Amino acid sequence: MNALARMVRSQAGASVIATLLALLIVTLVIAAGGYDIGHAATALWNGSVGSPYSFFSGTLVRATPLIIVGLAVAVAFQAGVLNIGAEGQLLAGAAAAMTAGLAMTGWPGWISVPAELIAGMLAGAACAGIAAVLKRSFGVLEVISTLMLNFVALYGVSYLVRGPLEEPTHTYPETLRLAESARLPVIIPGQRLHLGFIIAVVLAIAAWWFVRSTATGFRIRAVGAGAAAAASAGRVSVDRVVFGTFLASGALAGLGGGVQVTGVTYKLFELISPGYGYTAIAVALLARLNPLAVVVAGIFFGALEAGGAGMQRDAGVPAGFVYAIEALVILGVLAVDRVRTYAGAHSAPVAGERAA
Amino acid sequence: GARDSAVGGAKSFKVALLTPGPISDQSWNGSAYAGLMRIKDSIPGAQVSHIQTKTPAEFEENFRQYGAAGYSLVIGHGFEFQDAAARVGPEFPKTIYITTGGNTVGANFGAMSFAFEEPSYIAGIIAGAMTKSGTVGCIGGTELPPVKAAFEAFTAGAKSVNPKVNVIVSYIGNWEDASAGKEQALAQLGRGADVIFQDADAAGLGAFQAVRESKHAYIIGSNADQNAVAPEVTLGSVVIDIPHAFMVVANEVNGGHFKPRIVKLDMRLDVVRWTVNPALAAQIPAAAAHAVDSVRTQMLAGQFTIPAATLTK
Amino acid sequence: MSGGAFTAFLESGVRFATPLAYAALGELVVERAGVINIGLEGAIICGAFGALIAAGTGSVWLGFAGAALAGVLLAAIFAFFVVTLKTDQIITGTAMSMLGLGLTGTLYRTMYGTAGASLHIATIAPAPVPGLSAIPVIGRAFFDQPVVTYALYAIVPALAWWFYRTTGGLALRAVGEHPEAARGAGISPSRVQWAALLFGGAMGGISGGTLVLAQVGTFAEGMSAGRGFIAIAIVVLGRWTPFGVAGAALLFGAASALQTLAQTMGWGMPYQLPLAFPYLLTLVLLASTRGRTASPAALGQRPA
Amino acid sequence: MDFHRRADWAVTDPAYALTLHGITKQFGSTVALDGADFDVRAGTLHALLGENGAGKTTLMRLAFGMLRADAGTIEVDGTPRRWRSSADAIAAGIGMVHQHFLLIPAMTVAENVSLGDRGILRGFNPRAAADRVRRIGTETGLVLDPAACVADLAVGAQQRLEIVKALARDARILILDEPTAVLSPAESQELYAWLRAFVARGHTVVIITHKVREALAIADDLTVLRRGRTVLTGSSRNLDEIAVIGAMIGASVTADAPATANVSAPGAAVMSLEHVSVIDERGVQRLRDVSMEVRAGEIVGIAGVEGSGQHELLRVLAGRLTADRGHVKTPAHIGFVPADRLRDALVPAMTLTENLALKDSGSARGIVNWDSYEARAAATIRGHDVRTSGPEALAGALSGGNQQKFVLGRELEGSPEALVVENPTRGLDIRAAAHVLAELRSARVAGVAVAVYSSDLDEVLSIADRMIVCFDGNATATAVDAGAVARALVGLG
Ligand SMILES: Nc1ncnc2c1ncn2[C@@H]1O[C@H](COP(=O)(O)OP(=O)(O)OP(=O)(O)O)[C@@H](O)[C@H]1O
Ligand SMILES: Nc1ncnc2c1ncn2[C@@H]1O[C@H](COP(=O)(O)OP(=O)(O)OP(=O)(O)O)[C@@H](O)[C@H]1O
Ligand SMILES: [Mg+2]
Ligand SMILES: [Mg+2]
Repeated sequence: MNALARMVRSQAGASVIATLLALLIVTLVIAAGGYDIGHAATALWNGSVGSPYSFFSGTLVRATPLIIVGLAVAVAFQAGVLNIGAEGQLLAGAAAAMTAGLAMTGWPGWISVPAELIAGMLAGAACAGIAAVLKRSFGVLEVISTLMLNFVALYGVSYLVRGPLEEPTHTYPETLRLAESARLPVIIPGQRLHLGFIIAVVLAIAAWWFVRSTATGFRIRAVGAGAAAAASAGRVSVDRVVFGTFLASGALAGLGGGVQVTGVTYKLFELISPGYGYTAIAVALLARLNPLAVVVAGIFFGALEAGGAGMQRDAGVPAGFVYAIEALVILGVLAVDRVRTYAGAHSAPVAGERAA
Repeated sequence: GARDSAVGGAKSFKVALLTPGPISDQSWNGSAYAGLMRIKDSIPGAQVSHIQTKTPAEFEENFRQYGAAGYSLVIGHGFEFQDAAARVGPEFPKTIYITTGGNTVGANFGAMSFAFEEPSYIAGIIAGAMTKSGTVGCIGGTELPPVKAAFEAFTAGAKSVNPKVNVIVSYIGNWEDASAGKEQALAQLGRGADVIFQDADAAGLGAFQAVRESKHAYIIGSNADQNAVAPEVTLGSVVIDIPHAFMVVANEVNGGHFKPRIVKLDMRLDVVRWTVNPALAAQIPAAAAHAVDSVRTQMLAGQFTIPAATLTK
Repeated sequence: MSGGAFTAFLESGVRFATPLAYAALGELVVERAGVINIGLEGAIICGAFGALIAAGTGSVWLGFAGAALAGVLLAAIFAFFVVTLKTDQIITGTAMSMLGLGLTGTLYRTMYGTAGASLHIATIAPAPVPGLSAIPVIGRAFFDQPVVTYALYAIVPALAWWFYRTTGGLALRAVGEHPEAARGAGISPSRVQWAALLFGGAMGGISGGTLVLAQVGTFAEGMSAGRGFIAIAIVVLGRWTPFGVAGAALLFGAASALQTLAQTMGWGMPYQLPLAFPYLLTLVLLASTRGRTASPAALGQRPA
Repeated sequence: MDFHRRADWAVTDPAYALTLHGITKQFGSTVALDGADFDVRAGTLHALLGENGAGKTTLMRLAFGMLRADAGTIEVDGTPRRWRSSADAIAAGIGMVHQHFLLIPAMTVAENVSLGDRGILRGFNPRAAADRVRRIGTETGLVLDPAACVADLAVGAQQRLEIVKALARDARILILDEPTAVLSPAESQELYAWLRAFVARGHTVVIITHKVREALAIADDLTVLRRGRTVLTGSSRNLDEIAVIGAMIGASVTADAPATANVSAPGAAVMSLEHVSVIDERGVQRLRDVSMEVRAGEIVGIAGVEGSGQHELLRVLAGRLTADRGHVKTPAHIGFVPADRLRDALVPAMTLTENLALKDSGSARGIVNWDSYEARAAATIRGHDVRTSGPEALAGALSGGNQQKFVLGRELEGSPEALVVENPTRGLDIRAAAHVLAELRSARVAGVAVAVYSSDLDEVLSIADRMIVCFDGNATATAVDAGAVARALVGLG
């Protein structure tokens, strides 16, 4: 009993239990749906990590935007900024990166690719900036303003690909394709994995180091964990830190959009994001806002989705079933996490727990 | 649930289908799934697999997975799959990639092109003849090229029998929101439209409901034979016999004589057709029925060109 | 725009607004108890599916009961996690949306195959109110609607009365403002939040039921089409009051109707503009009224 | 409810209104109560005393049904009771005024009073509720504006409202948890008078306090808790201050540390205000043309009734608040100890090392040298007798007194030129309070310019070299003398 309690309390133990519990639930659900468990499990495995292609081109390609946007959410939440507008910021970033890429056709890649990514970051930051200004100058809760902005961005992209950015024949509601030189290079020949994944991992390490070791990073954490104390004891300008973090978070989410168009789709269209911005919230929270853990959680979600596709392909499990399973896995992880907290483990409070 | 999976199998004929939406839409996606089932049932040893994909980023991944798994034929159901076919095709030369719609052709990939305009033109003739108000409507899910083309042909058909006819075109903005589909239809009915041609998959079901409730208008189905959805008000359906189309391609691929091309599937091949609703057939004026027969004869002879309609975007 | 077209536009706006108002009024009660239910979308689609199943009996009213029940079931899962286990509200809500969409899609396919349910569900027809429906311009829009719409005319004032003129309403608002203070007064915040969430689930379910039983006559996978998220925006725009929410739902409904109208009238404006407009308006309104003051103080907090 | 009361009376043992026996309560690994006993005679005012963390609040929250005991029995009027929630306790006639007010700022006085009325559909009539508030006001002298929003009430009025809430539920047994901590001396006297009158009407009062002298003066009976156990209980007539304090801290009381002689004459002015005015965000003028200075090597005591401007004065001195008008001189290196340490001084979820670094967080650049901060935190822990497992302990895991010692140590670290301290001993037990005051004295000796505010006047007077009294935004210098300060506090300087 004691050993179990201790195991529950340790981070690694909780992850193991969460995974086991999630697997158990998934197994039961699959069996309840009348599917062959062994078959479905094999398909899940094969679709996510079972082959180099599944892992590099399925799981990791899906994980890339989740990691980058997950970092955006994690950094914001660390400062107590409840940015749930990563989806909109990602869309803005994708649109801007695409615009820049099309405008720079013929430029060498070492200029155009960074320019595209920077354009994406600026657009993401601008989108977040609206919410940041509303928060600072008008006291509008960011949970609400960023949610509204997601819809505005969605309709904005819809308009762009049917209007100003539509390909010249006006046949398809999408942009032209980026020139070869304007794309992020593929890093493993024969795979889809692109430089964006390396960018994501490097960013995660950088964010981890930044938050932990730099004065600015400490200010972000302090403002998130105790704004009044930071203001009073440290004379930190809370508004400035919040504003800056909000913009940085938006820039990261925008970068996620830029990486997706320059590394995967090479085009802009309406369905550019199947909700990466929302899944990224789950990624960040499950990672307990730790940037390094965001990489793991991002890959976990990437694997879950890639494996879900595998179950559709190889085991005939319908798409809806796959969403339901993803939802159950999230709930399983949440439940175990709470049980762990009840067991008395010390854990930094998650920013999301405070006032929304 | 149905399990229609395929694993292993040395020399089996394996066919995969990717749909952009749920196969319960009683329209575009549903009939593709029916096509996949037709292949499974009529080609001995055929194994099939289906996946619903959300975003184009997933198209390529799944094309590759199927290629790597040794599938003989992979069908991407929509023009939006053509980029992925062109990118993945060269890597899996033994697999044939086909998209329904689009115009991309390569060594082992091609497209089915449905002459959906042909029966749409005929539907236009019927609508032009049936309208009492002089206004007919078109409702699409989103503004996609095949949808636009069908509406233009429909307009041309309507104008051919009723030059003054007014055609209203509107789009719902998605393919699922049946309630919004109904509102779109009600708005058109409110503007005087009394025949509506819908091409909006699941969202189009709302348009059927609106017309059914209005009691003074008619509706025309699309993609699948939708005459049974609301038999009392449905004049007919502009049908793509997708199962038939899939069989045409699947037989070629299975027989090893598939030539990558744009596979034109028209009325002559009986892949697209106008299917009148027998319950209402008697209400169609004889002149219109005549016009339809004559146009159909010309189309079957390959002698008919649809005049360009003046459809504003 | 002619008078007739304007009336038609209003009618359409009220029809669009009806399911939105149900979902948003439910969410209003939930948020007043300090919980934000991002998973409302899941309750709506479950409600639509529940309506389909229950209306198979041939009774529209059983259909609505089934819709409410389905919404309640999903809300109970959410409440168990968020109130009892105290998990994060946003991430749990996200999971509930996925669960609702996924489960209904799967069940629908399992039960009806790929042929779908067709349009065999009886719907409730508009029932014009004698006299009132003859009022020029607005009469038909507000008084020639199905009974579910009329029910809102009672629910909104009833909710307003309940919020401000009953001890139950007082308790609800207290929990949303300061759960610990409510506890000190002998109120159980978790019980209040459970009750609020179940009510919100029922209203979300009825919202989905309205789509099936009062509008379309059938189910389609994903037919909730984002209404759960819109409802959350409506609560904000309505500044957390029943009448405000009703007005905001009407505004969002009108925006959708305007989008429809603009196309049929051939106005040629981008259809995204009227759809994005209410969100922009919400932002402007929040800014101009300094949004913070109106929202329940403990909204989104993990209860103690 | 009435039925309940009558039923209770039927089996009443008139001797005891509230009896708690063998109460045990554990929070995780902390044993808050360890078999505590508590007997309150009906119709008496009973004081409950104890050091910080002794378990007083926990015991009373148990009696009020907000917590459930692990073991032990509760009797009300001689009848054994079991509470499912505080609603049961309320129904049995118990009312509680909490250490931290449980009021809803966004609601009106009348709404707060009606909160917890049973029923889901039972009507709430604002006019009737207002009448009830007014009626209680006339009956008891606790007058409040029923329509006022609680957010706009002063602390004294909030305190009254908490009592009115309890009385509106027909409380016969009123529990007050450190009610005078936030009141001015005059308000405290008023409250005590009211409580005596309440008891005189046959009701019962339990009051938790740290102020031994006051407890002895007003209470009939007195109970002392120590580490979750009852160590002393009896009539206050038979007890004296030394006995009570001895029971509280478990040792004989050492006399106050002798006041260190003012060895050095005050030096130059380190902090100064000239014609300073402050207007808050609601547009209320908080400071009016205030001029004052604090010199090196002196302690300036500041007094003021809640809301008189002392809060703003301290923050302007500490450089935490910008004056709207006037000239402020304050050194770069200044320590500030705010009253609400868990909100304004510490981040509970961070380690002590991080909380030490917090002090530089606004100005730090580049990479943080955590090793050096850890060493400094360890030194602070040693130098100020902070009882904790080490620099990596979370600040939130420290007891209140140790948190305060750590904050003071942090602010005194690196020899600041000035120190601004607000209510430095609020909620501390006697020993910890004496330690903190001694630290302030030695800072003065070291040449630090010290400004101290405390709501406990005796405390300020005991260490101040000079006094400044705030009244209605004005600051007046007075003699270091209780009478002079008392007059100034009410504007009769
Ligand atoms: N909710 C809780 N969770 C964990 N520990 C608690 C909780 N409430 C109280 N404690 C612990 O129980 C002990 C007794 O606390 P309590 O608040 O009853 O003390 P107190 O006598 O009222 O002290 P003070 O004079 O500081 O108000 C302390 O060690 C405290 O840390
Ligand atoms: N949340 C917590 N987590 C871990 N330990 C805690 C927590 N709260 C209190 N403790 C520990 O419990 C013990 C008792 O704490 P408590 O707050 O009761 O002290 P206290 O008696 O009030 O002391 P002080 O007089 O200094 O306020 C301390 O050792 C403290 O470190
Ligand atoms: Mg303490
Ligand atoms: Mg206490």
